[in-house]
This record gives sequence, C-alpha cells and structure tokens, in this order.
Amino acid sequence: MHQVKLEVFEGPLDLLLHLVRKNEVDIFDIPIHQITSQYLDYLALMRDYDLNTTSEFLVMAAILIQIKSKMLLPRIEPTVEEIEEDPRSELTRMLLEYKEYKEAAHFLNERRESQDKVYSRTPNKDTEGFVEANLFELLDAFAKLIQKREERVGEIIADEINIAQRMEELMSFFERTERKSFSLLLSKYRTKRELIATLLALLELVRLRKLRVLQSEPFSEIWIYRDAA
Amino acid sequence: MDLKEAKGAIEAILFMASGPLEIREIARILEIEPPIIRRIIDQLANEYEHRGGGLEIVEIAGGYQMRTRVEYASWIERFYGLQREAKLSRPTLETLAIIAYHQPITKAEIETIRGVDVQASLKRLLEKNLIKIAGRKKVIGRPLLYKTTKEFLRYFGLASLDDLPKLEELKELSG
Amino acid sequence: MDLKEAKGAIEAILFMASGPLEIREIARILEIEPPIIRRIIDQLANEYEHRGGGLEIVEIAGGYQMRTRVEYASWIERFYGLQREAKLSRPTLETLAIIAYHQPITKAEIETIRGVDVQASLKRLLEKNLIKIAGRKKVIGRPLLYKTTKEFLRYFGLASLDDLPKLEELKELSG
Repeated sequence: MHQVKLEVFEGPLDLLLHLVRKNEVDIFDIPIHQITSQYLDYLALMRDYDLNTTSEFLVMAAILIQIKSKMLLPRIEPTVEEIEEDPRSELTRMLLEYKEYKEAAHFLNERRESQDKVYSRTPNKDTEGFVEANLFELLDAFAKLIQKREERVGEIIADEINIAQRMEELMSFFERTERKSFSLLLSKYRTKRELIATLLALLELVRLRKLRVLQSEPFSEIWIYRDAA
Repeated sequence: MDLKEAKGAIEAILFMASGPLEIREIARILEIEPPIIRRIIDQLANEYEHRGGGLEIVEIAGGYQMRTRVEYASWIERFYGLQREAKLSRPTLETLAIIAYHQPITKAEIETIRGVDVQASLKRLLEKNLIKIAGRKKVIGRPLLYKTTKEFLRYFGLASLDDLPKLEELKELSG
Repeated sequence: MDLKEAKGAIEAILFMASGPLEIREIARILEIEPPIIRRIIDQLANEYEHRGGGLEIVEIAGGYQMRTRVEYASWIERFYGLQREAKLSRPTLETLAIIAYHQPITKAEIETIRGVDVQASLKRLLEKNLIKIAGRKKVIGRPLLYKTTKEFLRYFGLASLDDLPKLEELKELSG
C-alpha cells in the first residue's frame, strides 16, 4: 500500500478548492468527471481513516454527481433567446466566493500574528471585573443562572404538598398581571415534588379554564395567561 | 544585544510592570551585568525627567518603576472613575439579565433566582437608568416591581424587547 | 490647563490604559476640544517614533493606544513568562472573515458561503467578543444578525473597518 497524506478539510468547498488547485484546472471550466471521482475517492479515504464525514460532504457529492449527469445529456443547440446555463456555473460561483473569504481569513491570520507581539498594560484594578455589557453577555449571564438553578432542584428535602393549596397560590400570581412566564413560575419551587405539584395544579387550572398556556414558537418561552373567559 | 536594543527592552519591560522591578531580575533575563542595567535605567530615568512628560522612572523599594507623575493623579482618577462608571459588574449584569427576561419582577423574585441579595445591583441599575419601578405587585407586602427602560434598549442596541435573543438561541449557539 | 500640562496628562492616561482610548473620551475629561487632543497625541506619537525606544503610540480600533514595540516581544515574554494566546482555528477565522466583509449577516447566510455548519465558530467568536449580535433580520424566523466588535479591530490592529483590504486586493496578495 502506498503512503497517503491525508489533509483535513474544513468542508466540501475547501476540499473542492484543493482538488481544483492540485489538478491545476481552470475554476471556470472544471473537468467535472475527474474532480467528482477524486472527490468521491477522498470521501472513501475519510471513511477508512474514521474521519468525521459530515452530511455536508455527502450533499456536495450528490450535487457533483448531478452536475456530471447533466453534462452527459446531449446538448441541444441553444437559440439566441435561451442560452442554456452551464450546469457547473453555480458551483463555480460558490467556489469563487468561498475562495475570496479564505483569502480574507489568511489576511486576518497574518495581521493577528504581528498584533500578538505587542503588549499593552494589564487592566488596572479599578476596572477589572467590570464589563462593557453586550447582548451576548446579558443572555449568557441569564443562561448560566438558569443552569445553576436547575442543578439545585431536587437537592432539598421534599415537604407535604397540597395541590388545592398550590392552585390557590398560582391564581394569586395572576391577580395583577395577565401573563407570567412558565420558567419564573417554576423558579419559586425548589424540589422535584414541589415542581410536580405545581405542574399538576397548573394542569388542573387549565382544565378548569382558569389559565391558558401559550407558546409563540417551538422551544420559546412558555407563557401562562389568566383566561379571560 | 546592543545597548540600544537593551534600552528598548528595559523600557518595554518597565512599562509592563505593575510594581518596582529589581535590577538583578532584569539582568538575569537580558543576560547583561547588573551595573550596566543600572546605568541604562539611570539614563532612561534622566531622559524621562528632561522630557518632562506625564511619566517618570523612579527608584522605589529597592527596584525601579515606571509610573505616572504625581501631578497627573487627579486626571487619571477622573478618567478611570468615569470609565468604570460606564461599565457594569458581573453581579449587576446578572440582575439586569433576570429583569430583562422576567419583567415586571420583584426584588424577592430576583433574589430567588440569583440566590443572593440584589439590593446593591438594583440601586446601581436604577442610577444608570437601565431599570425603573413599574408599580407594585398585589401580594402581601405589595413589593415594588421592576422593568427595563428605554435607556436599556439603547445601551444594548435593541429596537424593542422582542429583539432580545431567546434562551434557546443561545443554546443553539452552544451546540 | 496649558498645552504642556495637557500633553503630560494625556501621556499619563495613555500609559494607564489597557486598550485603545477614544479622542472624545479624553476630550470630555480634560475639557479640551477633540481636534486639539488629536494634535497633541499625534505629536506624542511622533516623539515616541523618533526616540525609537521600547514603546509606541498607535491609532487602533478608533482610538489611540500606548504599547510595546513588536521587536521587544520576546524579551517581555521571557521576563514575564507570557505565552502567546492560542490562535483562532481556520474554520473560526473563515467565519470571522465572512462576517467582517458581509456585516451584518445571519448564521444561515454564513453557512451558505462556507458550506458547513458554523455554530461552534460563532460561539467561540461571541465568547472572545470579536463579534456581537446586531439585532434581527426582517425575514421569516427573524434570525439574529452578527457584526464585528471594537475588540475585533483591536485584535487585528486595525484603525477602522476601512482598513480591511478589499477582497479584490487580497487575491493579488496571495496570488
């Protein structure tokens, strides 16, 4: 068996660009038969080496095969009005665009290498620990809190829960506000038993049409509304 | 290493230091005899002195330190005081996150989620006009309710509260 | 405050800063017109340049910063036992390049160009504060938009986004 140097590619476009360069072919006139077979060979090699072939690589394989079969179809001489588009043109466009950004990434990398060698003073103690908050930080802070709370649930000793009492308690939350977020409602209860009791109470209230549970889209915040009816 | 390079290196090292540096520490790294290091630093200190700028190099606690001249202390304090004023501490940011996603909300409710007292954070957020009081909750004790302000939207570059990223969008990002 | 004092104060403030400072920030504190501040900083930067010491003052990320000269990096690293930051991976750099040239842009749009999932890169870039959420696109699903931050400019040593070479120019560079 001969030695094979297996390069790692970021995705199907990265691999295709490599094949175009390696074969020294014109990106505007890609020999689709040759490139497709090399692409498929590479995919097989990746499998042999247990490299993670993501679905994106397979989708591109399908596209290449499709282009190849289109190229094999007998071509009708196009009239002036309907100049048939080359089946490869979309692929070429994608490759060219990707190539541009690869070059931009290369530029950024070089730029960083020189910047990495200049030092400024470390933040002084007064402003340390303070952040110029952005949305990501805000959301991240919130997500971490939720996670922490979830970890706490279930640690505390359960107490006797009365569902009727819990129903009354739930209704009292809606005296002033029309809606309340589901996660906040649950945030008041620490133990698994408490949470279950609350859920049961909530279901009962929905059945009695005292409350409604709404969600604007899958996985979004669940809101509990006081039923106006 | 020639003298000019040694001088530049010493200046750069002094610049980065948070306290006085000893001659022998610098000498060991640069592999130059301590008396020569001392001579170079003295020369640098002299140049700083003659230039009469905002910085000085002084011998202190058995070492040398680059620092700002005492006459500029008040400007520095004002500058960094205001810069700090513009920022938020982590705990305050957490409190703000809870209010943003759960408004209107009471202090007790925030404390249930954060598990600590949030008095100081609330005060700071009110001062910065990022939150405001939105009435009282109709429960025993009638506690105050808090919600975010227009300034909050401006601070985070949001057109409206609907533009707040959702929790599951973050989860999607964390993969 | 006379010009000499202003110059000293600016030098002291720049010395204390851990990142680039904007002209208008300094102008506000010193109560001096921004064009005058800019002139003083330019003069300071020139003096540093001519002195040829270990430090420099450069325009970066829309502000000015005092920092060590690149040629002294290895001495500083040896003295302080510093290690250079881990580099951004190729996929992350590619994602960042697309955002830089195409901002604001959605995750789906980036994925169309790169041809792969970019979730992990986006998370990493957000954590490193090189990109930020810039609202939502007004299309179905209202996806989040991303753009580069000031930290992005600082990280790559760019004065502004205009400093990014045009895509056509890059082709010539890499041949």
